[in-house]
Amino acid sequence: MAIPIVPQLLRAHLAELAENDERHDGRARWESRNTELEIGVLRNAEGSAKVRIGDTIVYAGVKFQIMTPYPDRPNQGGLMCSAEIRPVAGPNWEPGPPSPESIELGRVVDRGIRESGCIDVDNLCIIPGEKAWQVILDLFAISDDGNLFDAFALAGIAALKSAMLPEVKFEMSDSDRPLPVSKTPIMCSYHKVGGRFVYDADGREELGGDERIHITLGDDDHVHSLQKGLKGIFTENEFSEIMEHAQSRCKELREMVHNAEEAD
Amino acid sequence: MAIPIVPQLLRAHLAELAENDERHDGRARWESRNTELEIGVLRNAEGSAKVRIGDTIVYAGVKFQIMTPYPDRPNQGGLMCSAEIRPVAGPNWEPGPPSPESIELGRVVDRGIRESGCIDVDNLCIIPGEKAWQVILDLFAISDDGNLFDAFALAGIAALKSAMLPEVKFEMSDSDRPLPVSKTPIMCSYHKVGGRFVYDADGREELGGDERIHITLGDDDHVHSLQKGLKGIFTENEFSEIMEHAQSRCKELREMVHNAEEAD
Amino acid sequence: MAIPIVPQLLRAHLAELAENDERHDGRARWESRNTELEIGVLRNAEGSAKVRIGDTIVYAGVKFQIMTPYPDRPNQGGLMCSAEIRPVAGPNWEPGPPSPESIELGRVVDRGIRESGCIDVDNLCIIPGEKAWQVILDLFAISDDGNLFDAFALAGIAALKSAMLPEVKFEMSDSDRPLPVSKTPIMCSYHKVGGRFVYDADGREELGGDERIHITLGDDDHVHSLQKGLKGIFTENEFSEIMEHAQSRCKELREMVHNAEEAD
Amino acid sequence: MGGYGDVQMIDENGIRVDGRGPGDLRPVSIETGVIPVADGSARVIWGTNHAVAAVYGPMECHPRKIQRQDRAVLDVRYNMAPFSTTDRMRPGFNRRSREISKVTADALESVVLLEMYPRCKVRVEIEILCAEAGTRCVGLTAASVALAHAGIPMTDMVVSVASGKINDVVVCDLNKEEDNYGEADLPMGILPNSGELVFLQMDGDLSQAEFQQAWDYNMEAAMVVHQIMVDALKGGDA
Amino acid sequence: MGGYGDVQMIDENGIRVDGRGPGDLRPVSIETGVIPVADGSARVIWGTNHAVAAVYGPMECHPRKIQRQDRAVLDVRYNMAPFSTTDRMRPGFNRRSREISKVTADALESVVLLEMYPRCKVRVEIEILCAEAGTRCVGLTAASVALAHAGIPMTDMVVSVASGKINDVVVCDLNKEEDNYGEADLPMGILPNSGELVFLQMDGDLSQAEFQQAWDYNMEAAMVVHQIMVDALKGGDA
Amino acid sequence: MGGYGDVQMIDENGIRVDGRGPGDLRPVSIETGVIPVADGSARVIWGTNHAVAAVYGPMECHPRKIQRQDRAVLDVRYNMAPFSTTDRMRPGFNRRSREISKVTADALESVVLLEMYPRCKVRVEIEILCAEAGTRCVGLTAASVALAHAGIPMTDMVVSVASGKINDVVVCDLNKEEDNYGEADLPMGILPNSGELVFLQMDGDLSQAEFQQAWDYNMEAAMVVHQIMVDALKGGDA
Repeated sequence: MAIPIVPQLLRAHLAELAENDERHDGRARWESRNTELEIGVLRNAEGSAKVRIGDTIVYAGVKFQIMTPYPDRPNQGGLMCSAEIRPVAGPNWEPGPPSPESIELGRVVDRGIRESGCIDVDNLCIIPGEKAWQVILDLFAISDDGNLFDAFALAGIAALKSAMLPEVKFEMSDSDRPLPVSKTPIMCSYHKVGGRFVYDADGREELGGDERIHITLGDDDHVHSLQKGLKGIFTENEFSEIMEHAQSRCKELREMVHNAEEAD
Repeated sequence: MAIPIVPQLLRAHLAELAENDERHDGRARWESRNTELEIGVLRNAEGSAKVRIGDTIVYAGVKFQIMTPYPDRPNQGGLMCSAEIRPVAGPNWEPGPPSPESIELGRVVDRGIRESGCIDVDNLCIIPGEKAWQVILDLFAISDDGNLFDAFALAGIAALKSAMLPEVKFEMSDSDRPLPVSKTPIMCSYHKVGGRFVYDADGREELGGDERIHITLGDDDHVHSLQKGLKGIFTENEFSEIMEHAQSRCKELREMVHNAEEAD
Repeated sequence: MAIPIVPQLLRAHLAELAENDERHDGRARWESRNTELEIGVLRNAEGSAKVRIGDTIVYAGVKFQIMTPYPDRPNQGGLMCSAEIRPVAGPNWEPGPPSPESIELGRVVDRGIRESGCIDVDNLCIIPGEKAWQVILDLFAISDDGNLFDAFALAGIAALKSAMLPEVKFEMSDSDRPLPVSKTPIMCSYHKVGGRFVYDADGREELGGDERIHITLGDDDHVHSLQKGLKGIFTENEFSEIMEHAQSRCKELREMVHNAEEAD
Repeated sequence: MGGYGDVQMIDENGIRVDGRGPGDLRPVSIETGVIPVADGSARVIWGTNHAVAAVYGPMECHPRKIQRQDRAVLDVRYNMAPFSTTDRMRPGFNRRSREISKVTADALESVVLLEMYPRCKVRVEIEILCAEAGTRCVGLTAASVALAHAGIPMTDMVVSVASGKINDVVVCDLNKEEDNYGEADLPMGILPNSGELVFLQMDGDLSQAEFQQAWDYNMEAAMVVHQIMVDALKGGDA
Repeated sequence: MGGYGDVQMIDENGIRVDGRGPGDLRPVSIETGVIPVADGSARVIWGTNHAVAAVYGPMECHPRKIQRQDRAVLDVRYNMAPFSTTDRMRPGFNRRSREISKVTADALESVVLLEMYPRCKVRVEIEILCAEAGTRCVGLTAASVALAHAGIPMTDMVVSVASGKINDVVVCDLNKEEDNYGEADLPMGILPNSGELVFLQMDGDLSQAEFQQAWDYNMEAAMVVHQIMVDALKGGDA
Repeated sequence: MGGYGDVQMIDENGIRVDGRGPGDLRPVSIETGVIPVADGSARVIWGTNHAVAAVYGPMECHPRKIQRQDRAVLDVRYNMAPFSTTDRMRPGFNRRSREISKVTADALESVVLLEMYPRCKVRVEIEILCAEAGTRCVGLTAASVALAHAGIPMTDMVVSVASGKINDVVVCDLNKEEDNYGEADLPMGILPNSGELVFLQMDGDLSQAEFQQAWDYNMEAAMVVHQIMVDALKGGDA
């Protein structure tokens, strides 16, 4: 079936499908695309992961730097999370300074991880007031067919959980030790397509859809981060339905991270 | 009376009025618009002022930072003056890096204050060679109907004169003390409109006028700063006439600053 | 003879001349334009040179700064080489951040000098781990009629060889001493014009030509740097022919540098 | 959220440091017409926050390439003045202000009838002159009033409030200390007539039950602020 | 080149630290179709270098002002991912990557039949995910395969290899340590069918005889890599 | 102005450190045609200041959006070369050079007959190669000669000079030390035929009487420099 790529026609087409509760690739409303996670894939990173969701492919890499703690928090290290979507990732990504879209992507993923408290920054102190670890998580997309948010979030937490503090390289010890990561925050994203929310929108659904909602849940269904993006109005009922799905899907993805860790 | 806003027609209209020594809003050639000054208006600034001249409204805020003195001037603090005209201030101000106009604005106002010597930078030293106060004066326009120069200069000196060195916040003393400001430099600006200079041009007169001259005078009629802006030729006689008016008007505005101080 | 300046016509014109092994200004294929070198021409630089090749005129200036050596190389100073072609230099040079062309120019000239090892960075150490000299070579074109590469390289090495370490200014000694420069690397550049390579292309030949090859040779015919620029294909034979010419021409130009030094 | 569990910000009787109960708003006052050269403008004083918003347009849309054939473009900027914060804020767009500008634009685009002005632009400028927690909510609320003041047609106004959690207690409308040391922050943009949402963010840690309580506080507070907005628009210019 | 003469990188039998002889290449493997949304793509693993390249187009050329009436524009970018290097690389274009982008574009323009697509643009994106010496060669080789995979017509493919000098011995295909501490580096871009060149750089110190030896190593290695490229394109997508 | 009152720069006989009297100019020499590829050019050596100026045009004006239907656009840039100052100046436009470019353009636009070249652009490029106080005056003077050398019609040339105050004495044409440690600086741009002004700045502290003296010095010096400009233009190219 030919799928129109002119946004106006695409919208109409997706709306038509939605009336029969269908999606253009045959998925059910809450069904995700095939999702794969690999860890330890980047040799020069201290922790890394590759995630593929359908035709969306992203990498996450963890690097460490030594920082001076802020004067008011002498016992704390830092976490920095940065997302880049370079023009390699698709015909519409442009070179140049980060677009508003990619800035939002980085900040939303960053928040989900940061706010869960999974990285205990007090644990990153080396010498109080003088030296601490700064954890840098770089998210890097090479193929964008939609839902970079969830792909980045999944690759990000998996990369962090596989990361080794490079104590040998920095001449602090005879062996590296794992970065302590106490929780596994997981993001689920929903797009309004043809008037109703669906899970894991692909590139076409993003192009012909409306607002999106990103939910990051922690190990115990606690909410750590929310973000509504794009123009659009939603009701309390719509939100409750999404939240319910997120609670069950996050558990499955958390399982996938744990399995990858054990296989490592 | 309808006033044309196409610059070409506006120029012609203003020139016609000028022939009868009239201005488009009924003012006399050396007459200013209604001018109001308030101090202490911004809670998070260490000194602040709001100036309204007609429909032009600006704020000035003073903040302090601790700086390391320059090696060749171990006893000196610093003064930094920065002007921003953000797009909030009118239909023609654009976002983006500072325009040549706003850079000139900041530099001209800065010079008038700096060159008067009203801030004794030797007075800002805390520990010679190690710590000194840096005074930061931020000028911020929210409504531009012309003559931002005089509005900024007036708000700036008033904000400085109301500023308190935040010695409590920086744990240097039990109480804050006033920033010493020894003089009250005042700027008066003149625009050539319809072939002759007028005082306090409004937005329309700026749009349909030619060159402008900015004069900053100190307490004793001393000249501290001059600037001619825009394309245009003027004679020595024209300049003398302006200088004479500036001497009397600066006294009035200096009085306004002193009154606001006392009322504070 | 009128010379067309539309690139398409110019290419055809130059190709026609090439068939008879001629060039538009009457030079032979391997012949250079009149080349002049002056040193000590910029009063505020610690070393300087002016080079004129035909209507191409450039300056080189050497300045020194004190730097902290990199932790892994506590005994080394630094060399920085920066090329600027500002809009003063010709009708087609635009203001703004450095163009890819001028970045390439700076890097190619920098490499020839750096890779020859003529500046012994270990010699620039003042206090190991604490202070060292940073040599800054600034290349500056004021008139571009082609072959800025060779003009910059020649001015650059001559300026370095005339430079005095400003030990008096930095209060380290009672007299300045010459910067030690142990070799005299020289660049020769070749452009493919009308299907064959020529030496020292002028502005018109650059405009109507194809790829260019830059060769930097040291005192003993050692190769220190190569760069092929622009679109174009060349054979091993073509390259050998160029290399042979470069070996003889570099000797002549090296002589010119030595003569200028002695005259200084 | 800072998450310093050891700063006591609410007592055993549920009284907060500034005297409010858990569900209470800070004082809010609104004026219109505060920027004479703008087509519409508003000032919102909310606690000690001070925001102004200006609306320019509908006007010709340039650069042309951003023009839309079927509707107006809404160009929204949120900015903090350099003197608005305790430590001076360096002028210039940063990532935070870019993102807030974007979510504010997304919220407003959901209600402004942009189709009424094809090929035009409407500029919305939000300036925070004094910042004391919740500035994105204060700015969005101010922008909403300024749009109404400019006579730009909207399906509804947007009211924005943030509730959160301090010392394990869910409270309405965090002040600065509560924002710095609290455990969660839930800003929402609410359409007062339908109770629908156009803006939603959240940071921190809330159980599902706490989340529901914060949501409900926001809904109640929005109705209070909405009345103040309506009164300001009825009351005429400053 | 670092030029630290005192790091021993090759023994008296001509065996290098990673076990190779002077004229040996590192292991090279190539896959196509690794970026599903691109019109052509390739991954090259070369030693422990890891590069991907994507080709988009021919497509409409915008901005218009860079459009060419008689041919397509080739828009080439080389970039290193922040996690590709031992010390993290700050994102954003720097002078080095600008220059490599330019010489890569110059090399590819020499073989791509751009006249077949007037007024169009072809984008070539090279991303280094793991960098271990010779990334400009690896990237140019990957781009060449990705262009072929996208079906863009070329007179020949470009194969790129760098030989150099370590401890006064000329060797083929420098690895990271050899690149850091070696005395010269000669990267070339070779057309395997004619032996002609489209790319040439060199840094360091080589006598005329050493220069010739390094040149010859590159020529031989290019033939080996070319066969791997051809096999990858014949083998179908990953 | 630095305003270090304790540096003695003029003795009791009114003799300055470089031997000049209060009203004396530094030596000034001017050459034309020093930039062969430009349409007009000039070099001004003024004391130890060294400035060159090039004029390109009238030429087609692009980008189009800055084109003017009724006159030419005058595009003026003032820049200091990195080696022009005692401490190296980082390349790139800074606020100071932007402002000087603007006031220089304003001065020149007042005399160039731009209406004669509708839709065109005239570029004026000023480069300071050696800077020793008063570079804005030297640059404006050089630009004026270069415009005349390019045959661009003007109502008059602009001559620019700065007088000032050192150790409470008003003096003409400040040198570097006097500029660093002096108490006031009054640069002016004068039309020598009418005595009118097109450029005026001032910094420091001058009583009304001192101000008049500095003004008068500038007027006198302008006539001297004007003659040197005229001679250079008559004398033919370097």
